[in-house]
Parts: sequence; structure tokens; C-alpha cells
Amino acid sequence: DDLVIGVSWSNFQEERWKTDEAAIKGALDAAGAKYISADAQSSSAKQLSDIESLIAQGADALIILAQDASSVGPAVQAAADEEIPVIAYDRLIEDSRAFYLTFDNVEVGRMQARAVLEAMPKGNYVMIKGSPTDPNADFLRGGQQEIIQAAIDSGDIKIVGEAYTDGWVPANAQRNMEQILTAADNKVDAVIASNDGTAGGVVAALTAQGMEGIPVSGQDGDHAALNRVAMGTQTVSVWKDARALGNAAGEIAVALASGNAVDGSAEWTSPAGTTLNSMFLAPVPVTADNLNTVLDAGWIEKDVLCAGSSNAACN
Amino acid sequence: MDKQTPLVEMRDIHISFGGIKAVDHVSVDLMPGEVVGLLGHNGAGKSTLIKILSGAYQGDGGEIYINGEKAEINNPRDARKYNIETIYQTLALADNLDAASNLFLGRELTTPLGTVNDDAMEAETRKIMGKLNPNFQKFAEPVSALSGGQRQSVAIARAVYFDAKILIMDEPTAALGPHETQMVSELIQQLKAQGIGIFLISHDIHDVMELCDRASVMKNGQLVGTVDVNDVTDDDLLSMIILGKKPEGVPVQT
Amino acid sequence: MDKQTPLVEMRDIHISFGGIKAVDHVSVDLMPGEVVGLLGHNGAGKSTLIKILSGAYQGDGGEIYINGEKAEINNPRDARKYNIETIYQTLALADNLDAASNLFLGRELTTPLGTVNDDAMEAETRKIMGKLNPNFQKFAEPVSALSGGQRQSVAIARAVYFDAKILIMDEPTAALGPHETQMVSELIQQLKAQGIGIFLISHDIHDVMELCDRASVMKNGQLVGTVDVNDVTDDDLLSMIILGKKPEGVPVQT
Amino acid sequence: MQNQAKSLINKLGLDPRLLGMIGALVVIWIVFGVFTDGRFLSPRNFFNVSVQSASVAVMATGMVFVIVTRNIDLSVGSLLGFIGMSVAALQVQVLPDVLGLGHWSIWIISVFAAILMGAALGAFQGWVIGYLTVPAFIVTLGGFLVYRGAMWWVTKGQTQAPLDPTFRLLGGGAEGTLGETLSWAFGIIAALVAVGFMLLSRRNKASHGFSVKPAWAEGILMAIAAGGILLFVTIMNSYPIPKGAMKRITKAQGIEYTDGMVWNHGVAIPVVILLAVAIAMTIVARRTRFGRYVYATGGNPEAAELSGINTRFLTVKIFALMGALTGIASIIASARLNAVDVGLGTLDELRVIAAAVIGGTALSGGAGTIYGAVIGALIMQSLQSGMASVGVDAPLQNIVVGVVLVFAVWVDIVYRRRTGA
Amino acid sequence: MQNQAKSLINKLGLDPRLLGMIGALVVIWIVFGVFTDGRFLSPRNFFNVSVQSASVAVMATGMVFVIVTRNIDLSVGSLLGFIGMSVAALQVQVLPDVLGLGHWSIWIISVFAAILMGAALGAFQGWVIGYLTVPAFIVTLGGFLVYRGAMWWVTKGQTQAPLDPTFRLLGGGAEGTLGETLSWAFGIIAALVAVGFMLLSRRNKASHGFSVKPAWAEGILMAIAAGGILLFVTIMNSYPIPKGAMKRITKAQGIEYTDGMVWNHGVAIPVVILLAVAIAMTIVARRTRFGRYVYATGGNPEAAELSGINTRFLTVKIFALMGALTGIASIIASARLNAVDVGLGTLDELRVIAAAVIGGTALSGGAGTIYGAVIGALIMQSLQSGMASVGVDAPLQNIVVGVVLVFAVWVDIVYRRRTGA
Ligand SMILES: Nc1ncnc2c1ncn2[C@@H]1O[C@H](COP(=O)(O)OP(=O)(O)OP(=O)(O)O)[C@@H](O)[C@H]1O
Ligand SMILES: Nc1ncnc2c1ncn2[C@@H]1O[C@H](COP(=O)(O)OP(=O)(O)OP(=O)(O)O)[C@@H](O)[C@H]1O
Ligand SMILES: O[C@@H]1[C@@H](O)[C@H](O)OC[C@H]1O
Ligand SMILES: [Mg+2]
Ligand SMILES: [Mg+2]
Repeated sequence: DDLVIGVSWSNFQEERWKTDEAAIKGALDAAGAKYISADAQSSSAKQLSDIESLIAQGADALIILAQDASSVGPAVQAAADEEIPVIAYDRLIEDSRAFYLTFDNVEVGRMQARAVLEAMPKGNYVMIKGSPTDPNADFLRGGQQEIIQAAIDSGDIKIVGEAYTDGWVPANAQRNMEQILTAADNKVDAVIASNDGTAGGVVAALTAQGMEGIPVSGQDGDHAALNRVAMGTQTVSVWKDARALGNAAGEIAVALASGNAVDGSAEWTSPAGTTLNSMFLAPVPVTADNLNTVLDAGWIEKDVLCAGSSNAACN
Repeated sequence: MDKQTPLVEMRDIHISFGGIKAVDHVSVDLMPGEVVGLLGHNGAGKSTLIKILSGAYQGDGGEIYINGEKAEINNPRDARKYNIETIYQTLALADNLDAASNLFLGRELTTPLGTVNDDAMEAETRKIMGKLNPNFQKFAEPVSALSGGQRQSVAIARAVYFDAKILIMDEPTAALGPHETQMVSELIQQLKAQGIGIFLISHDIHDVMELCDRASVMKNGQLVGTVDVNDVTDDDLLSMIILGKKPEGVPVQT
Repeated sequence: MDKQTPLVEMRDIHISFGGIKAVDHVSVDLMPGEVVGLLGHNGAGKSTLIKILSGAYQGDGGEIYINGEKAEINNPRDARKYNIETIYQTLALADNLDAASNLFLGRELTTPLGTVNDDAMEAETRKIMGKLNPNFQKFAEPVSALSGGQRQSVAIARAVYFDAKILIMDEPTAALGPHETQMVSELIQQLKAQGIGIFLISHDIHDVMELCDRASVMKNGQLVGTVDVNDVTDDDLLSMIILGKKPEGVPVQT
Repeated sequence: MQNQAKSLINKLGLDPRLLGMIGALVVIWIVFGVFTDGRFLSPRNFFNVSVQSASVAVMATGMVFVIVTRNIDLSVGSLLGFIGMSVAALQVQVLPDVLGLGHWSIWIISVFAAILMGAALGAFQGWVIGYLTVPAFIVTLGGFLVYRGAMWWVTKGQTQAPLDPTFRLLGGGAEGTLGETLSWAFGIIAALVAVGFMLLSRRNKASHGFSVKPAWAEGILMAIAAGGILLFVTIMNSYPIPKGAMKRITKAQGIEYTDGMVWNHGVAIPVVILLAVAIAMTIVARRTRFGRYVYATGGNPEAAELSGINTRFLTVKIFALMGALTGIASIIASARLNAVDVGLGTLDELRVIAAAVIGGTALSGGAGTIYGAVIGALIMQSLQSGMASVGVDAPLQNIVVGVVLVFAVWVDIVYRRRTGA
Repeated sequence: MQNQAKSLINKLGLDPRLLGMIGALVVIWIVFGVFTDGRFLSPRNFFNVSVQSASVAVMATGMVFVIVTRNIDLSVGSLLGFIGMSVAALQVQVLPDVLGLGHWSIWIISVFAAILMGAALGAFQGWVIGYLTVPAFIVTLGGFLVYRGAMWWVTKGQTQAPLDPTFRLLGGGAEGTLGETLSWAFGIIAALVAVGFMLLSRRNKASHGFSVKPAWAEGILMAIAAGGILLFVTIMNSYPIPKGAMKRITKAQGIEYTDGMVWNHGVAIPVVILLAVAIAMTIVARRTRFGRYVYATGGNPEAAELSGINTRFLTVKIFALMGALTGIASIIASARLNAVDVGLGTLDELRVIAAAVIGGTALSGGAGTIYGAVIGALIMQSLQSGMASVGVDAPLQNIVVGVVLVFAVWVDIVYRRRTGA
């Protein structure tokens, strides 16, 4: 009998997930395993139901992009009852029975802040955070704070505006940015935005004020965002190669389902004190200086990356 | 001055809707066991006047006395406390409920457990409808499925079932057939004999002359006058209604 | 056999609601310039029968002929094509619109630009309401603010304003005052004189005897019979209605 | 043939509406059954779906009253989250400090707190709607925003977990069931009560001299009712507890686990709660004055007021009830997840209203049944769970759910028109 | 005093409803003005708020018709997203290949495609509602799920950007305005047309011998209308284009930028679109048969049908119109963001329905105005933008918005009861 691997997505709001999905499917195909999936539409309750259905459907291993690190506990419990291995994909699950596979989100936050700080060591900063219902939003914000704390203390940096973005929706980020610009009389020198979608909203708001070009951060390596990096309207997109993550997840799932060990895993303890088997992939900050990375990796086509840009990597 | 205290006295009642005086300082009264007809052209203000008594509207001014005592009627629940029952011109039925539920609405019969006793209510409804409208058989259906006259029978049954002291009937027989109308006339005579006071709004001068003791006529929101029906002819009433002319040589209350 | 083709012939019409036969194989007809009264106890099936002619209901069976030709009436729009106008017992007014909008609903007057011409419609409405109900002044308000009789006047105005060939009146004067009723009676005479055929549903035997040429009586969904009003007395009609008894020695169509 | 079936249904006095909806549900199940090689029709899946539907179905019964009276409640999802978060914080942060961790009364206090909090907030909304006459849509849209925000503030967005172990049983899972024996007892008693009620009502009707159904018809109905209940229990009692959970449970109970040991789940506690709520609400709707007034007000608000019903206060009571039921639903949802995160209850208002509407509650007021709402919730959940089992790709799942939803309701409408219901 | 004001309002024939809503809006503005040291009352902010409201307001005008006829449309947010994504893909992936990048006709084709796609999908939903008689709630809930899923499939979730430069102007921004001169022209013509219409209607009334307002009252009204329009233009014309954008624009136009140069924004194109839509929809509502039938059907569906109105086909037309307006709103929203991501339009259905309801559209049908819906959208947006400018964080924002929303509607209700509107 073929192995069946169930994947529970928290949502499909961000562009990256389709890449993750393709990579997982690819790895499973290669291993001759079957892919089944469900979309929790940002609801932990639906995610639990989804996982129950995936188990009922005969999944031999589960890959879970958790909506919430704790609420997914009963799902892990149900899986454990059936002796099915679980992979916590991209987002943490607070349960020692899960295998944690991710890019380090706090590190992503640090990278965002580092790139912006380098481009604008002094001045007025705006923090555009992620969804207030996504714990990653606070991880990211925490990492960002670590980097800029010193500059804040020294008075070099002043945070003149800070806002969550409901549902990570770019249009909401745009509106918040417009109001912050109005309140600050355009006296804004840099924006730390938590992902590429919100960065897009921020850049649209800046463009209306002719301020496009000030440092703005993001993450995910969305194609539109990488193009902005090439154009100079976004400073950095922290690229988490979803293909690598998805591929690893597929392979690990097959290995665990067949009862094999996973190469290169290590024990890791979460801030809350849960110890899990884990594997971390390294995110790469993509800026105007290293656009070749994404081109060389085949992540994006040159014409898409370079539309309208004269960046060195484009010539 | 009368020896008897009136059952109902409405004094100087007035109400406007958006600047237009629907009822313009009208006073009427009602004795126990008496039927007072309310007459007037369409839009004269009859329904509006009695809706103030039944608590459906709150007047802009004026006073109501019941058995000589000042009554505060701010809503239909207050009116019920004074045993005022009303058959509204619009019938006021919950279309989605059956006849029995409508008849007992707000005063359901209950079982010892406190739950509503539908069987008992249906049995009672069958009894009273048998008297009002012998053709009526639609007990299980919502009243929206009833004919115009059937609906009116339900509304009448509802007002007369409970021990009203004061009964308001706003064109109760408008939709009724000749036989059904006859039965309502008989009912009115009976209730009258029991000492119940009745305000009867009707456009049928003939009925009014037959059933009423006195008649109050309204025109454009104002009271033309109240007369004893034995003192006047059909034509007197008609000219009060149409021309607003008081009959001559006859005592007219205003 | 008649020489003239009937304006309307309804043959063998039947319809049931949830197993109950509301109209049970009834045939009636109407000549141009004739008024046919439809009589019967409450719930006899009068309104249901004429709603099939007006397109409000689709019958379970039977046929309709207009001017001798088979007519397909599946909805109110079809009925309008045959110049059938109806005053419904429930009036069928859009409560949130004013009198003029209701009167012209579905047939608005328009300006050369194609927009609705409210001023012209109001002016026409004032004219016709002046004839039907001289006290009526509420042109700017939604009809929900009107009294029962005022609403009925609007419904009547709507049916008679347009060039009906066939007019159906379901208890048109039920809510009207004596004066307003008189005016409607006159109107019926006028329309009759213009060759319009009228089905008149009424509970008032007196009115029927005065206004109608023939009367069809229904009981429990069935046709008791159709008689010439000149052949019968009030009491004959009453016993047809109440007892379902055909008068003796008189030609009765069934 | 068709006519014979129709007349049998008529003679049995079965509600064609109910039949139509059950029919739609069964068709959906069978279709998914075919697509999943029967897995969707396994006891395990019925157990899952019944538990998954419970929280929404509990709220949907209350939403029937809200919608019947021509109101709407957009706040239930947020309120569920707010109550869940508050009670979780109470359970995780406050009570253990006061009473000691794992104190036996924690779950009881939590349950009361959830229901009371729901009732109080609901009553307040009802007061604004009934007495200040602000449209329900606006008031509950306000509630939707306020509760979601307030929920965040309770713990500054932090997820609360794990919850009290006893409280957790209210959410189901391997431990949160009646177990085999109790399930049988429950089923047999329920069947007896159902038959008893039918007999009683028959006697009442007869005593008033009304015509009753023929004895054989009544007999068939009783058999269907009792049979249905017992079939359900049988199904729940044939879903064995998986090995991992067995080991845990036996260990907790101090029994030694052996390899051949098989225990079955039985009826899940959230389902027992749902059944209790549904029966109670049905009695309220059909057999109490309050219920009667709800429908009367929905059918004709002016007539209800003129009949002496205090429709304003009625509105307060309806929303308080809706709130209390949201409290119960919140208990089930949070206990099931064993955690409350700030997303809890998101979009539930839509699911709840949809369940009521699929179940035949008319947004124009005056009509709607409790059983309809429960079946509506089951239909929605079956569609969603079914999609996840069939292996359709996740983004496509929504499309299919949307299409099937409209299609199922349409079929129901056509069916009812045909049978004249 | 109070009575004098009341009688003045009466004499002027002003709609107290309209006054109440404008009053509520002004109060909200002033309060935020105080909290932001007047920044909220700056031309810049009025410009922002007017542009931010445009997309929702455009849809809200259509939602009025939908709700007046006792329907609801839950699908508008998803549909906006689906149209946005499809048209963006057309613009980014298809048309440049066919016509060449930056071809002048791309924006025109996109605009037509958006509107047509909206009208077609809306008409289909309307057909299911009107002819198959499936409740609008269910059909549009289905649409809500289907379109959101379909949107994902168009590009497999990929954000589409950047959009065609000309198309982008439809979203506003420094370039997407009428500019000073055109704005003045626009304002003056609009004022003249308004005054002209008032004169015409006065003459019409008089020609039928109806009583008209006293000349002075009519004069004051004309002054208010014309003054209001010109004031708005003045405000928009005193928001200078910031330096960075000036440099960009002058460069594009081949003009040399000097330091003292000041150009002002003028009226933003999305606002011009909104005004055009609002005026057109008002005319449709008040002056066409279609509009009349919409209200008649809302007031009494049976009466409308009996009057010979084809209410089924009317439903198709209403939903097609709603869809077309969603198409227009989608153009504004995507052009403004210069990108379409899979989240576009999320929760917009709620905002749109809320705008209509705040603006006085009754969910029970039969009543609602276009201007009310537009003001409702402005109230909602002012609250949200105001909160964002005050710098309160998202969760608290929601709480305040929720409370203020209910409060504002309540004040409006009390005001109207007092003035007897
Ligand atoms: N829509 C409906 N659904 C179910 N039953 C109906 C419906 N309309 C009418 N009926 C039933 O059909 C029968 C005939 O009703 P109809 O309204 O035609 O009576 P009618 O002769 O007009 O009576 P009335 O004089 O009271 O107006 C009644 O028993 C009524 O209950
Ligand atoms: N709710 C209301 N809003 C505004 N005007 C109203 C309202 N109710 C009644 N009116 C007006 O008040 C006046 C009196 O109406 P009322 O219903 O009392 O008349 P009526 O004498 O009962 O007439 P009818 O014989 O036609 O029933 C009418 O002009 C009517 O338009
Ligand atoms: O990659 C991001 C993910 O980590 C976060 O949880 O949700 C938003 C995404 O952009
Ligand atoms: Mg009246
Ligand atoms: Mg009738």
C-alpha cells in the first residue's frame, strides 16, 4: 500500500504557500506517496476538524502548518493515539511529539530590521506588524526589536507609528500607513514591514506621497516584492526558500511514516520549554546587492524580477 | 348629570401625525351595557381614537377615565388590565400561527407543568368558532391560509372569548358574509345584556341604528356630536357624517 | 344559445390547497357591459376563483376564454394583456410608496427622457381621487399612513384608471364610508355603460340586487348556481348562500 | 409509486421538510462515502462529524429564535472567542492560584462563568436592540468588533493552554465520551422517553376528541424514533478507541493494557450536550409561552405587541438566550481544542447563520425549526469534513463546498414544492 | 430655539434623516480632530478618507437595492477579489503579450472586463435567487466561498503587480486626481447642474399647480448645494502634492521642478467615480421605473408581482447591477494598491452591508437611500482611519469602532424620532 501523507494548511492567504505545496507534492511524488490536504481558513477549530478527517482518511504522517501553536495540541494527541508522526511545518507546535521544521522566525525579524537599519541608521521608524491573531507576528516583531533596541536607546531611532495588520491584508496595511504618514506629516525615514504583502501596501502609500525609495522590509520572496527590491522601492525581502522547506517536509514525512530516522535533526527547546526534534533552514535576506541568489536558485524568472528595473543583476 | 358613572370616558383626546391632526380634541363616553356607534367618513379618525383607548397609540393629550377613575394606558398591556378587548380593523393576527394560537395569543392555556396546552386551546377554539362561523374548519393551518372573512372571525373570537368589560370593535363585519354578520349581531346583543360596554365602528348606518344605543360621529378628526339613535333618522346620521351637520331639535352631546 | 360571445368564460375551474378543494369545478361567464355578482359564505372560494382569472393563482385545471378565444393566464402580466384589472380583497398596495406611485405601479407615466414623471402622476391621482374620495388629501405620504378606507380608495382608483375591459372587484366597498360607497356604485354604473364587464364580489345582498345583472353563488368551493337578479328575491339569494338551495321555478345556470 | 410514497408520508404525519433535509444529508453522506471507499460512512467518521458540528449547532438553535424575530446576531463568533478566552484565563491563571491547580470545582465554576457571561452580554445587546431600538445588525456588528478586540486584551493576544482536565472532557476526544455502557443506557432511556411522549400526546388528543393517526401509523413512527436513537448509539459504540489512547486511559485508570483489549467510544459528551440543548430548545419553541411569543413576534410584530406581548423585553430574553448558548458552544469549542487562541470563533457567525438558514429559517422572520438548524449545521460540517477526506486540493475545496451548498438547498426547495410542504 | 430650528428645517424641506447622518459624521470628524491636534481635519486627511471610502461606497449604493428588495449579498468582497485578480492577471500576463507592454488600450479593456465580469456573475447569482428561488443568503454565501477559491486559482495565489500605469490612475494617488484646474471646472459645472435641476423641478411642480417652497427657501437650498460642492473642491485643492511626488510628476511631464513650486491634488479620480456612481444610482432609484419597482418589491413583493412587475427578472437585474458596481469597486481597490493579492476584498461584504445599514437601509426591506449608504461608508471609514491616526492599536481600535458605531446610529435614531422623521 502507498503511503498517504496529510497536509493541513492554516490558510492560503500568502503567495508562498503554493510554492510550499508544490514542493511537498514533488517530494511525495518522488517517494511514491499520496498527498491529501485541507485548508483551515485561519481557524484553529476548523484545523482540528480537518486533521481528524485527514486521519480518518488513513494518513500515515501529518504535515501541519499550525494556525496556533497550542490549539493544535488535540490534533497532535489524536495523531499520537493512532501512532501517526506529526511535522510542525513553518510554525511551532508546542508538543514534544511533533517534529519541528522551519525557518527561524525571530531570525527573520532580525534580518528585516538589520537590513533596514543598515540603510537608515538614524531617523523615524514605522513598524507595520502582521496579523494580531498570528503568533508569528509577535515573533517577528520581537526579532526586529532586538536589532533596533540599541539605536532606540541611543535616541538614533524613534518609532513614530506602529500598527497590526488585520489578517495580513495589504489593503489594511496601506490604510494604516496612509494615516501614520498623515499623523507624522510625512516625517518617516524607514518602515519595517513584517512581510511582502504588507510591504506592498506600505509602498503604495509611500508612492502617493512621492516617498517611494525609503527603506522598507518584507519577507517571503514574493515575486512582486522581489521586483520592488530590484526597482529600489523595497530594501529587503527575507527569502525563505519554500521549495527547500516543502521538499524537506515531504522527505521527512515519508521517513517518519516508514519508521526511519531523520538525518540532520537536532533537539531544540522552545521558549515555553517544550523540547522537540527539529530542523531549521536558513533564511536569506535578499537585497539589491544579492538578487542573483534568487535568480540562480531559479526562484523567479529574470523578466519578472527585472520588469522596469536597471539593477545590476538585470544586466 | 347622570347618576351612573360611565364605564369609559375619553376626554379631550388629541393626536397628530406629522403635523396633521388625526384626532382633534374629541370626547366620548360609554356606559355599562351600552353600545356606542362610532361613525365618520374614511380617514375621519375613528380607528385612531379607539387605538388610544386600546393602548396601540399614545395620544398627544387628553384623559381617559375608567369607572370614574383616571386610567393610564400606555400600551396594550395596560389596556388589558382594564379588561379592554379590541378587534382591530387590520385584524392584527400573527399570520404564521394557527387560529387557536392567535385566539389565545398572550393568554395561552397551560398544562400543570406550565407548558402551553395546544389541545385544550384547539378544543376551545372549535367551540367558539362553531358559534361564529360554522363553515370554519381550518384549525391546523396558519391564518395566512384563511379567507378574508375567516380571518375576521378569528379576530372577533379572540376579543370576545376573554371576559372583556369594554369591547372595541373596529368594523368587525366588514369582510363577513350575511350569515356570519347576523351571528355577530346576535353576539353583540348578548354581550350587551351581560353589561359589557361596546364601542362599535361601522359604516353600515342600518346596523348602527339596529345595534347601537348612541352614535358618535366624527369628521376630519373632530367630533360632530353624539346622539341617541332613537332620536334620529338614518338621514340625520348621514348628514352628520357627510356634511358635519348636527340634526335639529334633538339633544346632541359634544 | 346566446348570439353574443361572452367577454369572459371560466370553464370547469378547480384548484386545491394541500388537499382541500378551494374551487371545485366552477364555471361562470360575463358579458360585455354586464355586472355579475359573486356571492357566498366566508371561505366559499370567491377570491380564489377570481385570482385565477387575474393571474395571481394558477389553477389545477379548467379553461378560460376571453372573447371566445382560449386564454393562457399564467401570471398577472398575462392578465393585463387582456385588459383585466383587479381590486384585490387584500388591496395589494406597496405600503412604502405614496398613493400616486401605487396607482401607476407597473405603468408609470414618463417624461420624454424616459424618467418617471412624478408630478404628472400626482396630478392625475389628485383628479381621480377627487372623484372617489373627496376628503382624501394625503398625497405625499406612504400608503401605510392611510386609514383603511383611504387605502381601499387607492386600490379602486388603480383598477379603474386604466382602460380595463374586464374589471374584477373583490369586496371593493368593505372599508368604505356611506358616501364613498355611493360614489363607487355610481362608478360601476358608468363603467357598465361603457361596455366593461365586471365581476363584483360582495356580501351586501342589497348592493348586489341593485348593481348586478346576474349573481353566481358559491358554497364550499362549488357553484350553487347563477341566476338573473330580476328573477329572484333577497331571500332566494340568502338561501342559496346559506343553505346552498336553488330557488324554485327560476332558470338557474350551473 | 410516487403517489403511494406521498400518501404514506401523509398518513404517518411526517413533516416533508424534515424528510427533505434528512434526505439531503443522507445523499451528501452517500456521495462522500462513494468517493472515499466507504471511509466517510465509518463509525469513526460519524463520531468525528457529530463532535465537529456540536459547537456551531448549539448556537444555531439560538440563532433560530433570533432570526425568527427578524433580527440577526453577527457577534456570536467573536463572543464565543471572548468568553472562551476569559474563561480560559480564569481557568489557567486565576483559579489555580486561588483554589490550587487541578481543584475539582474549577470546571464547574468555568462552566457557570461561560454561560453567565454569555447571557449577560447577550442581554445587554438585546436591551440596546429592544429598548434603544438600534437595529440588531448594527448592535451585533458592534459586538462583533468589540468582543474580538476585548478578547485580545484579556491576555494581550496570548494563547491560553492547557485547560483543566475535567473541563476538557466537555470537548470530546477519546476520554470525553459516555463510554459503551452509559451510551447504551442513554440510548435506551432516550428511546423510552420518546415513545412515552408520543403515547402521551396521542392520549391527550384523543381525550379532546380529536382524530388521531391510525394505531399502525403511530406504531411505525415509534419504531422509527426508537430505532433511530438506538442505531445512533450502536454506531458510536462501534468506533474502537485507538491503541495509543487505550494505553493512556488504561494507565490512568490503573488497569493493565493487554493487546487484545477493545473499548469503544460511545456517544461523545459534546454530542450529549447538543442533544440536550436541541431537545430543550424544541420544547421551548413549541411548548412554552416564550417560544410562542417568539414566533408570533416574528410573524407580525405589531400584532404581537397589540396582543399584550412585551416585545422589547422578549428581545432581551432572546439575545440573553443566544448569549447563554454561545457560552455553552464556547465551552465545547475551547475544551475540544484544549486551548484558546485569539482566532477562536472566527467566521462562526457565518456558519451559525448559515446552519439556521440551510435548515429553513427564513430571514424575513416567522418561520424556522430547531431540528432544521441542527441538520443545517450537520450538512455544512459534512460538506467540509467530506471535502478534506476526498482529497480534493485545499483551495478547490471551498469552491466545491460553495457550489454543493447552493445545490443542496435548491434540491430541498424543489422537493418541498413537489410534496407541497 | 429648538422649535425655530425645526420649523426652518421644515420650511426648507430638508430631509431630517440626511441632516442627522451628516451631523453624526461631522461630530465624529470633530472628535478625531481634537484627538489629533486638528490633523484629522486637514485637507490631506479629507483627501485620504474620501479615497479610502470610495471602493466600499460604490458597492454600498448597489447593496441598497439588494437589501431594499429583502435580499442580501455576502459575496461582494470575494467577488471584488476574484474580479481584481482576474483583471490584474489579464493586465499583467495576457494583454502585454498580445498588445505589447504599456499599450494604451490595456486600461480600457481592463475596465470593461471588470464591469462585464461583475455584471455576468451577479446576473447568474440573481437568476438562481429569482428563478430557482434559493434564498439570497445561501446563494451569495456560496458565491463568497466559490469566488474566494476561484481567485486563488487564477494565479495559484500569486500576487499580481505592478498594474498598467494608466489603470493605476483610477485608484487615486498624487497622479490620479483631476488636478487643480479640472477640479474647479468640475466643481463649477456640478454646482450649476445642481442649481439647474432644482430650478427645473420647481418649474415642473409649479406647472402642475402644486405648491412650491417660498423663493427664499429655495434660494438658501441652492446656495447650500452649490456651496457644499465648491467647498469640497476648495478643500481638495488645498492639499499640496508633496515634494517627492512633485519631482516625479514634473519629470514625467518634462517640466523643470523648482523649489517654490506648489501644485495641489484636487479631486481624486476614485472620488469622481464615486460621485458619478452615486448620482447615477440616485437617478435610477428615484427617477426610473426600475428603481420604482425595486422599492415597490421591497415594500410588498406580492403587490409588486400582482401589479405586473416581473419580480424574478428584477432580481436578476438588481444582482447584475450589484455585480457591475463590484467590478467598478474592484478597479478602484486594485488600482489604488497597484497590486492584487489573494486577500483583496476580505471582509468587504461586511463593510458594504454595514455602510448601507448605517445609512438607514432597513434589512426588512422597502426603505433605503443612496446618499445614506455613501455617508454610511464615510462614517465607517472615518472611524477606522481616525483610530489609525490617533495611533490606537488594532485590537483597541476595533473596540472603539464597535462602540462608536452603535452609539452613532443610536444618536441618529433619537434625533430622527425627535424631529419626527
Ligand atoms: N393561499 C392559500 N393557501 C391555503 N388555503 C387557502 C389559500 N387561499 C385560500 N385558501 C382557502 O381556500 C378557501 C377559499 O378561500 P377564499 O379566499 O377564496 O374565500 P372567499 O370566498 O373569498 O371568502 P371571504 O368571503 O371570506 O373572502 C378557504 O377555505 C381558504 O382557507
Ligand atoms: N400611523 C399613521 N401615520 C400617519 N398618519 C396616520 C396614521 N394612522 C392614521 N393616520 C391618518 O389619520 C387619519 C385618521 O385615520 P383613521 O385610521 O383613524 O381613520 P378612520 O376614521 O378609521 O377611517 P376608515 O373609515 O377609513 O377606517 C387619516 O388621515 C390617516 O391618514
Ligand atoms: O511567511 C509568513 C508566515 O511565516 C506567517 O506566519 O504568515 C505570513 C507569512 O508571510
Ligand atoms: Mg378605520
Ligand atoms: Mg375573499
